[in-house]
Amino acid sequence: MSILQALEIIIPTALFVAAPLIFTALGGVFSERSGVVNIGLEGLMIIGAFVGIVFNLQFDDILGKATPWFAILAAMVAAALFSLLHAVASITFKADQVVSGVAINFLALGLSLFLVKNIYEKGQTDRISTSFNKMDIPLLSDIPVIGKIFFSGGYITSYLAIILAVIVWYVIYKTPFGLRLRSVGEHPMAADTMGINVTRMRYIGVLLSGAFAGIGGAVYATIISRDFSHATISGQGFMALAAVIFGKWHPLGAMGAALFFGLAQGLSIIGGTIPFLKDIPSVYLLILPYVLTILALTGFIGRADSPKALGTPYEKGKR
Amino acid sequence: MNYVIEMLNIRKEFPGIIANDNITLQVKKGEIHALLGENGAGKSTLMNVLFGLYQPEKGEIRVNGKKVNITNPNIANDLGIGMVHQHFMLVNTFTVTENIILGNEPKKGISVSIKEAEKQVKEISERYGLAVDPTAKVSDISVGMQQRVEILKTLYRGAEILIFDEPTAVLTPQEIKELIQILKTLIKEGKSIILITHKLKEIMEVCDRVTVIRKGEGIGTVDVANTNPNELASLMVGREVSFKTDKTTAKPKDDVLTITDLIVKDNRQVPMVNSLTLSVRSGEIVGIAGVDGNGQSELIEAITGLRKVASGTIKLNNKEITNMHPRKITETGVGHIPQDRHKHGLVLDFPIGENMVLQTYYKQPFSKIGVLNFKTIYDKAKSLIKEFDVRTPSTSTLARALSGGNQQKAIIGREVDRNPDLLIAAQPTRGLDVGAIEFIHSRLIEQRDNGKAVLLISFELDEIINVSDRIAVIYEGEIVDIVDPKQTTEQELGLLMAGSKRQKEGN
Amino acid sequence: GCGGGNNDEGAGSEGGKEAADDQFTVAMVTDVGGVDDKSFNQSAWEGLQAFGEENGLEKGTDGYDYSQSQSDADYVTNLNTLARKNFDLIYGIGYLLQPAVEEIAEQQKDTHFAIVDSVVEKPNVASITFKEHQGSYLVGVVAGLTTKTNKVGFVGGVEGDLIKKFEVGFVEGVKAVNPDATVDVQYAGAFDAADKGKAIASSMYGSGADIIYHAAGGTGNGVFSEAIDLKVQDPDRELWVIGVDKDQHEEGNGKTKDGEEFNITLTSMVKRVDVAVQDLSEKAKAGEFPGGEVIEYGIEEEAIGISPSDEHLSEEVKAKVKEYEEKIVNGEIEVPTK
Amino acid sequence: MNLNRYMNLLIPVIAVILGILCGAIIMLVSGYNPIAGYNALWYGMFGDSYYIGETVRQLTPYILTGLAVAFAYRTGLFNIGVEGQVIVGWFAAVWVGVAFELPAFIHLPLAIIVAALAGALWGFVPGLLKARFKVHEVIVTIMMNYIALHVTNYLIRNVLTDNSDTSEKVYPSASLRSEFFENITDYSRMHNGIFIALIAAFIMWFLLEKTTKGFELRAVGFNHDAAHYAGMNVNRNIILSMVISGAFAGVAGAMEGLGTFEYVSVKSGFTGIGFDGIAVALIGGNAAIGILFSAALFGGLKVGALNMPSEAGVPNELVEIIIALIIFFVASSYFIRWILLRFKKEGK
Ligand SMILES: Nc1ncnc2c1ncn2[C@@H]1O[C@H](COP(=O)(O)OP(=O)(O)OP(=O)(O)O)[C@@H](O)[C@H]1O
Ligand SMILES: Nc1ncnc2c1ncn2[C@@H]1O[C@H](COP(=O)(O)OP(=O)(O)OP(=O)(O)O)[C@@H](O)[C@H]1O
Ligand SMILES: [Mg+2]
Ligand SMILES: [Mg+2]
Repeated sequence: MSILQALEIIIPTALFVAAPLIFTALGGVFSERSGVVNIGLEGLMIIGAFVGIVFNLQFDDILGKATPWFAILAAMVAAALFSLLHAVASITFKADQVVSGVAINFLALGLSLFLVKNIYEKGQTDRISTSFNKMDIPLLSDIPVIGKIFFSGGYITSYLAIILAVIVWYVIYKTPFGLRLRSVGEHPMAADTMGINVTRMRYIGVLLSGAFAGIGGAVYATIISRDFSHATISGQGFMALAAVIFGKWHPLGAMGAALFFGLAQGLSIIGGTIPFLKDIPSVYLLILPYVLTILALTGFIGRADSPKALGTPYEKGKR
Repeated sequence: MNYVIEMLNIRKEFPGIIANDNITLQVKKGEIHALLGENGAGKSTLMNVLFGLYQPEKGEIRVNGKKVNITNPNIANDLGIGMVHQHFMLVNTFTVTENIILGNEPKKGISVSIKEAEKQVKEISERYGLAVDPTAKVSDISVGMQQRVEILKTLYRGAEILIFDEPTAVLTPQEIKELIQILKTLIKEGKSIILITHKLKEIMEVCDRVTVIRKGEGIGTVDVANTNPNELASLMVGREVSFKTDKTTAKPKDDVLTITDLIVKDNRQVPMVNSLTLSVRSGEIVGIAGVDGNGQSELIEAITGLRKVASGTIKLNNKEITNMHPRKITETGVGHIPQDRHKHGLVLDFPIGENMVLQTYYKQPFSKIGVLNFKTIYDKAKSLIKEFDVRTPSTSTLARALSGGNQQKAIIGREVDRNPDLLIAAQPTRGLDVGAIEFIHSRLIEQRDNGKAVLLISFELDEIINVSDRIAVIYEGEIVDIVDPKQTTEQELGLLMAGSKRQKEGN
Repeated sequence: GCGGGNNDEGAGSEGGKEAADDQFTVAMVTDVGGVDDKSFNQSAWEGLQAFGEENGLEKGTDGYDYSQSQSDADYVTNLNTLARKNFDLIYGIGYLLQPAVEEIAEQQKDTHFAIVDSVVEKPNVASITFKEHQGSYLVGVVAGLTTKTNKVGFVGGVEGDLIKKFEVGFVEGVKAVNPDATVDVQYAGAFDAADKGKAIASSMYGSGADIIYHAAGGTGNGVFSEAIDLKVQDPDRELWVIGVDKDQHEEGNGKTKDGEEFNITLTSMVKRVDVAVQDLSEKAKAGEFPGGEVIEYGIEEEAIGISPSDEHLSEEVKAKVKEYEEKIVNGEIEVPTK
Repeated sequence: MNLNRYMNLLIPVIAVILGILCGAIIMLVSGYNPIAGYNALWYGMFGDSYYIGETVRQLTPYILTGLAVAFAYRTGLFNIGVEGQVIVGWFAAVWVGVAFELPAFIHLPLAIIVAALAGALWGFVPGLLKARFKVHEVIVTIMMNYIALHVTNYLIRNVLTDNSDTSEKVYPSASLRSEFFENITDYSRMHNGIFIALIAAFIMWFLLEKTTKGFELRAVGFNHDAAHYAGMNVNRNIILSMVISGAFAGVAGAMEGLGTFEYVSVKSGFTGIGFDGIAVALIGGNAAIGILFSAALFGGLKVGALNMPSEAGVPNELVEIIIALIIFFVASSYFIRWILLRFKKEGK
């Protein structure tokens, strides 16, 4: 297999594996930038995947081709509402944010499976029949070499994820909202003295994380698993959290990290088809993505400074 | 009489403590009004009430004669009240401009117009003579500039009444001079100012009237013109206070600390201490005078093992301690009152009692074969707390809950009690009231009289001159001169600190 | 609070009700897949239900029932609970339950057990295994004859004895009818990683394979979704998935951009756990419980085969499959397992 | 002070009651009978000696994983890698258990120690990377989980066995099985590991609260700089903390490998014991005593849940929901405390 052929397989793989992680990680960036740790991304993705699939099944007949879009919208809203629990507990009730996030994960899995059993009377939903299609991006896909690698046979959601990362970067670094959000995560007391409503900003941060993780979960379920069961989301939320930290709480960094995970995954898969690699035990390929991540962090990414106030509930006047 | 601010019979409680009890403060338009009180008297609390951070349990606030209800800082801002906090309220990762415009950003479309903002910041800073670099990151600028940023924040919002909570505690003498100039400019521009400070000299110099509070209660308001520092001090503390630190002449003996050709680099690998040579003898206090940022921090960190030495040697009682582990150095006989008590001095989430054995917990009698003996630890803590007058509800109170002054007294107690051959005191009285300062100075002198060596680093020339037996002036990482405090003046020191000597020699 | 109450030893033993003596009762414990996994657990449960219906039993302690396991640690608890409810025959579904069945069979010597997909050598345990390699061989024959590119793929879940049987049988089947064809084998390392399944499928189809046989549970979901998407993108391309365990025809349904329906499930290797379970239950009821024996269900017992939905298979292929089926049954071909 | 003590006890109890109440409401709303549901749950937890035994069996590893999470947490580190450390501990224990035949008084301790070492090694890596390169431990521990899973699966098939999915059973000399417990609990798999878990809880409490090392570890956890100033070796303490945490987790794996299962088999996914440990630690307030209670609650609910579908027709996911709600209520103790204080004030 030539390098070009390998790339034609690795890159599209990286793109679709990364897309749900990018969405979710962007959500994580919002929440953590506002100072609220979000271990609950996994649970929020579960809600997104669950609602995305159930909605898709329910409204497929009416909405036709537009179904997946509406399903993602519904998942977004549902997960945002669900994240309200995390917001209320960790912001209003000043709960330990890690604890609350863990509770989100338990609750999401329990509740969605409980409902699946209640609705479908079995352990998983039916399979959806309408999903996103693979597409070639007009014009760009005609560019020699690059077009085939980057712009053919991908999913629109992958490109949207990347565009969204740029938008989030803009929002966080260029708008008043972003400035305030970051100030609340770095020094809430300072923000408070400047008349910024710390509580409100943090609620928005958490709700956005819910919305984005909802999209992430729905995209995963819609494109990849096409049904919902206990195994649909198994660790992707944690990988997204890792992407947030890996990307140093920066939207583009998080996107880069998610793409890196995708690439490593692609590499490990392509490895199995390269002749001389075929003889090495498959375990090396299985752990490749994880080892690469650790090496990357150790070798050249190194230390990341989290938002200063991350994890601490804001109490007026606390010393 | 028309007051811009009236706080009438304010009462503010915290769990277990009444921070303000029936305090009245009235500020006239165009005056600089000082608020004076010991550490923990309740000054910051009162100002936080005025700024809307706390809600009082009782009392009334009037602004320009109108009764107001300030439930959050936004309302305070709208009323024209701005506050420069004791602990800076700056986002370190933001630029100066971003900090100033936060919450009130000029916009272009949906994004922040940074250009416009920088222009506005420049304008205001020029108008009031507050030099700042609008594009610099706050973490990269000096403390003095950070304070100017704080002032700009209030002015940007159009504040008419400015509250300064201990603005001079963190400044160098030069910066204090500049600040006083700024205060005067502000008054000229028609602003009114409330100034909290422990430095009576400053009050005498710039203030019109002063309100004194003691242990949460208002003692009264006096005109500065009709009073003197001694009266103010006794009003505040409730007893007579002496200012001149009494001490006998030093009887120095052998070298305790010997530093030769020391080079220390900072985190960016820039040498901050440059071939520095210095010695401190037993039975003397050597003061290091210098403008902040001339290598003082790096010097201390090098001596105490917190930072690696690039070259040169440090000896304690003729034993080399260069680049030894902090614990070894501590055990060899070095005590250290750190400059930043929150960062280094205390584990804020430990009880104050456990903080008292932070370096000695592993030794007898505090522990035996690796097991802590809490009874002896807390007994020790109790006696230290008593001896050093640390005001805390109990030994099991978290260090976090103590006021800055009391935290500092706890650290000093801990370090002095270990009776080290060399005691390094970095800005030991920063932010403390005169009573506490007096106490700490006498402790340092007592150490000296017991034949110990003391190295004092301070930005306060008064303190350096009063306490030291010799003054070493540091400039750009070098000791440029050593002077006798009895023979020198603030002017001379100021010039040395500004590098005059080196320049002369260079010529 | 959860202290107290540890002196109720006596009270406990009356927990299990005596089942009516004339009733033959039977139950099963699922593995973590759950009773509705659209796979062998579900199939086994269908077998029990059919058995119950045939014999006029009701669901519950007096008839037939199941217990679900949430984790590996639950197998023993569930088996024990059922034994204590005095079921006459208790199935452990899936090789994961092998050690658990072994242990409980030792303790509950008076109860009959059966283990599916594995072997327990105990006098009160019957072991049911399947000749998946035979079925895999047949779908291999289908793949070998159908492939246009002479390149087919196999996606396994976690590498292990059982899945190896699928892999080996499949490869042999392909080779038997099409020596030129190559089989690309990959394991995802998990049964629940649909994203990996999809990525592997993407790589296999991308490098020219046109048929993928998966034995990977939920990971296989990804194989189906990739195949469907590729088909939508290029409706002229011929590519297929071969399903596993049950008829996965439905999983292969898709719609083109113009809303036209299509299906990419070439065939499925069907493993009739229900047939085996029903068969064994009947034997046990008749007092012929084959304790200590290993019963291998294969093509001959009609418990292994290819799916009935054969719309995508040409007559020629069907004929060939028949031919090989016979060869296997009459021993002419011995399909290897390792 | 006294009031505080009393609150600390009261809050978890209230949280549990609230969680159970919410569970009942959910059952009612979705058409199940809450009384039957809870009856089945209770019976499945403590209904007879067998279930009590199973509950104890289940809570044993939970205590240890709870301790593992809590230990790191108390020293300022978040160990999400407990799951992976359990997996390697499990593998290592069984490996020792099947590889040699030794006298029981050597074999069993050896197997447990090797499991602890394996877990410690898995904790050492993120600890070292954190200390040396300032790499965030959360990412590294997440990655280490996956590595543990795949590596042990490979080793089981290629080293421990000859291409088989399940190892031999460990020799009786390495087993934690207790005939005594089996007899009094009607053949439950309750094993001697419970003693080890209790000892571990004691060790954690003693180490952290009573020793100089614990003092250091906590100081480093709260404030690196002050610890460094006080002459403690920050890096060494970070590593040590992860190593000890990993060792607890490794022993939890040994509980499964030498007690509950007595073998190790290829895993198609995570065991969940490690992840549940996060919840156990947090409900238990990251303190040894609290963890004993929360592990008991957790273990009981998990075992009892198995009884719910068959006895009451309630999906056992309900228990997950209840657990989640309890965690929420514990987390929101600020709120409960506030309400209680309110009541107290008004009562006066
Ligand atoms: N948020 C709080 N919670 C509890 N007690 C507090 C709080 N803030 C201040 N206090 C207590 O209230 C009293 C007054 O504190 P305040 O900070 O107003 O003193 P201060 O006069 O500003 O002292 P300093 O000169 O040291 O700054 C102190 O005893 C302090 O411990
Ligand atoms: N995880 C960490 N995060 C942030 N800073 C750290 C971390 N670990 C160590 N540091 C800092 O790194 C520096 C080196 O710490 P260390 O404990 O190694 O001191 P040391 O004097 O070099 O000890 P030794 O000589 O025994 O290695 C200190 O400034 C410490 O505060
Ligand atoms: Mg103050
Ligand atoms: Mg070091």
